[in-house]
Amino acid sequence: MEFEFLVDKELRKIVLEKKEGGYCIAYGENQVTADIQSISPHVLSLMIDGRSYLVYIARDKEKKYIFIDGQQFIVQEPGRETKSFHAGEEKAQEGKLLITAPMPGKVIKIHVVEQQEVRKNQTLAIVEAMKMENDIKSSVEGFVKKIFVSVGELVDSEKPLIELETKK
Amino acid sequence: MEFEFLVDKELRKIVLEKKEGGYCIAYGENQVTADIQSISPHVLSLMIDGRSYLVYIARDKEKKYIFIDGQQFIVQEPGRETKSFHAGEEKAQEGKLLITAPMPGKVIKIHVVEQQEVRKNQTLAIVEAMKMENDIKSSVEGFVKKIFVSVGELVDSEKPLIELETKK
Amino acid sequence: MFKKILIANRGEIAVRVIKACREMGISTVAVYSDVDRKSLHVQMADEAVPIGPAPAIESYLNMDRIIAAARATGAEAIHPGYGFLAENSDFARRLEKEKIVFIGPNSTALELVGDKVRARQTMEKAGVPIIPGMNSIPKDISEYEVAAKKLGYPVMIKASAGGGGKGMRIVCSEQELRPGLEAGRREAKSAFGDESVYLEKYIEEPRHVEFQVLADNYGNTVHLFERECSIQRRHQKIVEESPSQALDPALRAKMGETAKKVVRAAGYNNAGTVEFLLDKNKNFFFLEVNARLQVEHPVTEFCTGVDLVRQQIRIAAGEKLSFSQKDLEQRGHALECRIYAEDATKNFLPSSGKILFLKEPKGPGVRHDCGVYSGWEVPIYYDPILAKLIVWAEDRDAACDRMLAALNDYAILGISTSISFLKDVVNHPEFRAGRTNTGFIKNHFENWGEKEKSEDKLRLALAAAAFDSINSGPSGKKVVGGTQKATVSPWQTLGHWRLGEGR
Amino acid sequence: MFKKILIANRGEIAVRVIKACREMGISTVAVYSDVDRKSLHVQMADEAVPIGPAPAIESYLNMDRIIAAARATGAEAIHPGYGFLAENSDFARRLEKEKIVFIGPNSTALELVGDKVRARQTMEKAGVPIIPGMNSIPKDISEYEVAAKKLGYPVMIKASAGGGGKGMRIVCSEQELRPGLEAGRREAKSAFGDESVYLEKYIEEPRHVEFQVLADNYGNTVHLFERECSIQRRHQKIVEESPSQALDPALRAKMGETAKKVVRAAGYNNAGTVEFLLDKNKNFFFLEVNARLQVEHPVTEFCTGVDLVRQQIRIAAGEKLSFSQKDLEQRGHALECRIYAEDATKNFLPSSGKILFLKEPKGPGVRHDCGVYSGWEVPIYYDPILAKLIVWAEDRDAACDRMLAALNDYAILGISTSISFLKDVVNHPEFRAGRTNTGFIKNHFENWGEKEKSEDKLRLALAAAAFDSINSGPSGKKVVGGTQKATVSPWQTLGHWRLGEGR
Repeated sequence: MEFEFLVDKELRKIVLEKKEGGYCIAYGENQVTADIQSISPHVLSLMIDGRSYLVYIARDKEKKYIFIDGQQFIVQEPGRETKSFHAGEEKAQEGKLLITAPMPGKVIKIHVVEQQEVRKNQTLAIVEAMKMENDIKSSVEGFVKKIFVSVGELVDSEKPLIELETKK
Repeated sequence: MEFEFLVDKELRKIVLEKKEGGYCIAYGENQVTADIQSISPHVLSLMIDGRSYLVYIARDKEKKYIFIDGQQFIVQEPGRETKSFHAGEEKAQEGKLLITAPMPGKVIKIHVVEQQEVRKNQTLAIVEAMKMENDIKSSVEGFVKKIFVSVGELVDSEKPLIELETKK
Repeated sequence: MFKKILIANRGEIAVRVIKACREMGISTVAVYSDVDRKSLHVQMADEAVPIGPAPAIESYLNMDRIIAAARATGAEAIHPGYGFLAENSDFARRLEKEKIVFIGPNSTALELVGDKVRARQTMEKAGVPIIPGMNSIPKDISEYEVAAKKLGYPVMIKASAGGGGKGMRIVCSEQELRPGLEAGRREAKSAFGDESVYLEKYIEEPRHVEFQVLADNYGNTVHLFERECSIQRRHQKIVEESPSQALDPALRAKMGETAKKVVRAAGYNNAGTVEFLLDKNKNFFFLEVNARLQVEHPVTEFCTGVDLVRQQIRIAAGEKLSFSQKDLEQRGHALECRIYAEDATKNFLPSSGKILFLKEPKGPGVRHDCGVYSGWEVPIYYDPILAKLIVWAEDRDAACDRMLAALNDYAILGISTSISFLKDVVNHPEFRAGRTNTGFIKNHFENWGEKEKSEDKLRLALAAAAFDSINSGPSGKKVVGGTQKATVSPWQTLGHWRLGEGR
Repeated sequence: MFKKILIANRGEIAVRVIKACREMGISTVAVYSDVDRKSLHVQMADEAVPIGPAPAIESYLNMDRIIAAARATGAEAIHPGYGFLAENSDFARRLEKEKIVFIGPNSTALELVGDKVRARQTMEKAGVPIIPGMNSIPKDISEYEVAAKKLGYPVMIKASAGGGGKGMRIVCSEQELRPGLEAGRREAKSAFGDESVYLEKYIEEPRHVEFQVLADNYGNTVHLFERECSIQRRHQKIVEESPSQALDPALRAKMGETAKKVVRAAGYNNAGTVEFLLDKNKNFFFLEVNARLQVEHPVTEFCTGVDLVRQQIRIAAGEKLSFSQKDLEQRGHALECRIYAEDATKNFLPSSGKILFLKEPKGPGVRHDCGVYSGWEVPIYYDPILAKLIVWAEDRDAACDRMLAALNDYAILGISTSISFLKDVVNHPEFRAGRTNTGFIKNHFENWGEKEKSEDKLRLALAAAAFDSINSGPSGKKVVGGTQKATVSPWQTLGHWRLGEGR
């Protein structure tokens, strides 16, 4: 059975097939046989060529979080990741830039007004979360197109805050 | 909603009803309101009259195991408990006594033969489990009616070992 | 001894205090805001009282509600933990009036050391070396500008009422001063309810070395040696250790005696911490007194064998210290890493969300003071500290190795944490060599990113994800599957997957 | 230092050794029997090798398979843990031939101390006080009868090859001797692969006091003070502590020096324990050398700050001891409780089955060495030890309080354990007073039963059960419901339960 997953924005394919005494894993050129045991809902024990791996796994609606020997992987189904804005990311499209909240928090200051010109790295707003203030800065030169929030408003991490138009 | 449970062989009734802001618990003469929160599949947090109780709970086919502040309760549905023999218990019936294995283990010695007369406290057999030998003794004076197992046999905790007939 | 104590705090520190009380046979009362009903401290306490909405100002900082909760439950004493009301002298004074014991210093001493500016004056008089800086809180911004110019940039903005990095800012030029002051004031206000800030000369790349002290109500004072807390980000400690690699026995003794002098000059009692900056030439300057239990107190507990929370409670109950300076010694080496809900790749931006799975590290010499659990939703309203990982071993190298092994064993899934970052800190050659100062993170970890993940582990992760998609755990619950490709693959000729078979 | 170590054991001790190796940067190889594929040590090791069917004789006691596993994986050393092959001198000798390092004493010393009878002879010659008893293993039962008569009943049957209570029997009369010898031989055979047993005078109600020793390969020997292990059932320790309440500094020093004399007389190296019985008049007698890491070693680690597993590995790798006797001291007080799968109300009958839920106790000064987890099926084939709970605190009273709090926090659901029993032991006034001897359980806990459960908690348990029946946890999985009564109840007029509402 072939699976496609998105890890760190790259599409990865893996084939997992049950066979006598375990599972056959094919990844790229390599093919190995693994003994995979479910220890508990969040724990798997893998044995490959005599090596033992302890894997922790958790799921939310969109992602699987996988922890192996100190490293964490976030594994997504392809197709899902584009449906929503991501925390703290900026969506650029035809000269427009949407600034979203970097985390859930409270807007405590807005330094700009609509139509205002902004420099690169200028602080646009301040969002407070967990008692720390976080400056929301402009990554471009341009104009404030629209402000979606007001001071005092609680925002979650995908909430658009400000739309910028980049200088041509 | 009224529930009946069996705890330590005694039947207990309790009424649990959802109401505004929590649950109403009626037990015997008493009635209290509880805030019951499910923390995880195995943990409940109860708040009654400002007192906080942390409850751990686990289930198997027949029983719920409940742990509150250092005490463990085994709660069963009534009706289920009589369906099987219990570990290490003797089933007496019309002068007959069935000796069952006290735990899963291996029969390593049988000291008696069928028809043999036995004294009270006489060792009938030895079952080894977890590297310890455990003497299976007669709790009565009587005769060995039937021996169900042989040396070397693995037995589980409900396995009948020996049937005795008590002296009249 | 008290029969019942109310803990006016939440998270790991509330849990820590509850555990100590339970061992001492003291009943505990938790207080909680609306978002904390399912918080660990509420589950663990004997009693719990709701004290209002999520924002701290309406709950954990609300003195009336906390005092009412103590009255209603008959608690004889209140342990404030750290943060919130821990260093609020008004609160201590109100409790004194209400005849409820405040487990901390007396309100007069608290007011003195809590006013960082007045504390500086007092210590200067007592002959304790202090950092050049302002000796009063000005009304007007222009006075700050004058003072800053006199001290010479860079200067440090500090909240008069508190610590923990709240309200703290380094200012390198006059241009940055005004916005820095504004931000510092807002943070100070929101964290301590007091917006006073002052300026100090910024000492470049010093070590942060602090001494733990205990003083009973009868004038007996001891110090419990030092902690070095140079590893900071956003002016907040993230890795602490004891002993400090910078002290030799003579300097340690001298600083310890100075710490005791500070305690006596302030008329201070109960547990406290005297913070110093140690410059490159081993000159040390009094910084401030942290008039509470510190986040990093376990480091001292490991090395000295003294339970500081137990001592706090005993001192507050009027007991005398049962040991003197000569009974105390340091053994081995302890390290603490603070586990924050934050993203180290995004300038330590706090992260929130649900902890989908938590695997706590454990083992000999490993202590995990933890305020969260699998399934807990981290609220956005409070400090993002989730837990503290503390290790002890015979020597510093062994302690570092133990910390790395424990961090490697530590899985928190669902939210961002500082764990990967902390591993790289503890593993850094300069850290291993003990060459630490408060510029450490800035100097060595600017633009830090997680190391490239191994292809080998990625393969395992994908295999685990695929296994999970087909067959997700013994619970049989299916949550999310990978996309199974519809196109023909060489495997499809081998026949279809048979679900759940052979398990 | 070694690059890779094979651990020839299972359960908590294998986990303990793996953790130490990991911190030291050493790769680990686990071995496992068919029923242990999902065992914790297998999950945690870097590599794992199956070595045969469940019965120990075919797996964990199978030298050929274990040596083959070491060869196949390139392990340079084998740590035997305790039990199984730990004190088997044939195994040590085979490893010496195979040029694989045995992490334990040299085979000659192991053979000597492992032969309890020859050890007695050697120690008597060296001037170490010993218990009167047999100095050779007779061929014939009748010789035991003669020896027993000479010693005078009661006598003790002991396995020549091992400890841990296996094969041990008290015999009070000639009539009991033969069956006792038979049972003792069978147990010894099954536990150690050697059926030799011998007799000793039974000393009534002594304290069991043992000294931890370390000896490197260059003649440097230290003792790490004592552990008292008087609390035993079935001749097996269940509660251990350090320091012992029976020793004063002079006696401690004398016994410690005697322990070192034993080590030197036996040409012993690596870690070991010299066991003594201490009678009512404070006379002490050499009992035997436990030539391995002891179950109760964490008690010593807590008090001395020395990591014994790390020391074992370093000594085996040819390193010199890095400290001497004068560097060692005891601090505070440590207690250990062994958590067995057993039913204390049924003469400590081993219990097996599935651990449906495990909540491990934790907190400052609490260490939990654990070989099991939620969902693990405890196999019937091995020693029923599940875990060890070890606490440390400033003094014995605080340690007892901490132990009680930790035991109270310790939930293992699904199988019987000794936890409730242990709470009553630690809470017993005679224990709290330090008046302990090996007759403690027999004298104070004959026919022990769990205390009457409180009606209040029963009500809560029933409410929780009812809540669970309707609404079993966030997983939404319904496993078992209580019987909902079909007959009319006053509540039914109030309307029906609405499932899952308002959660």
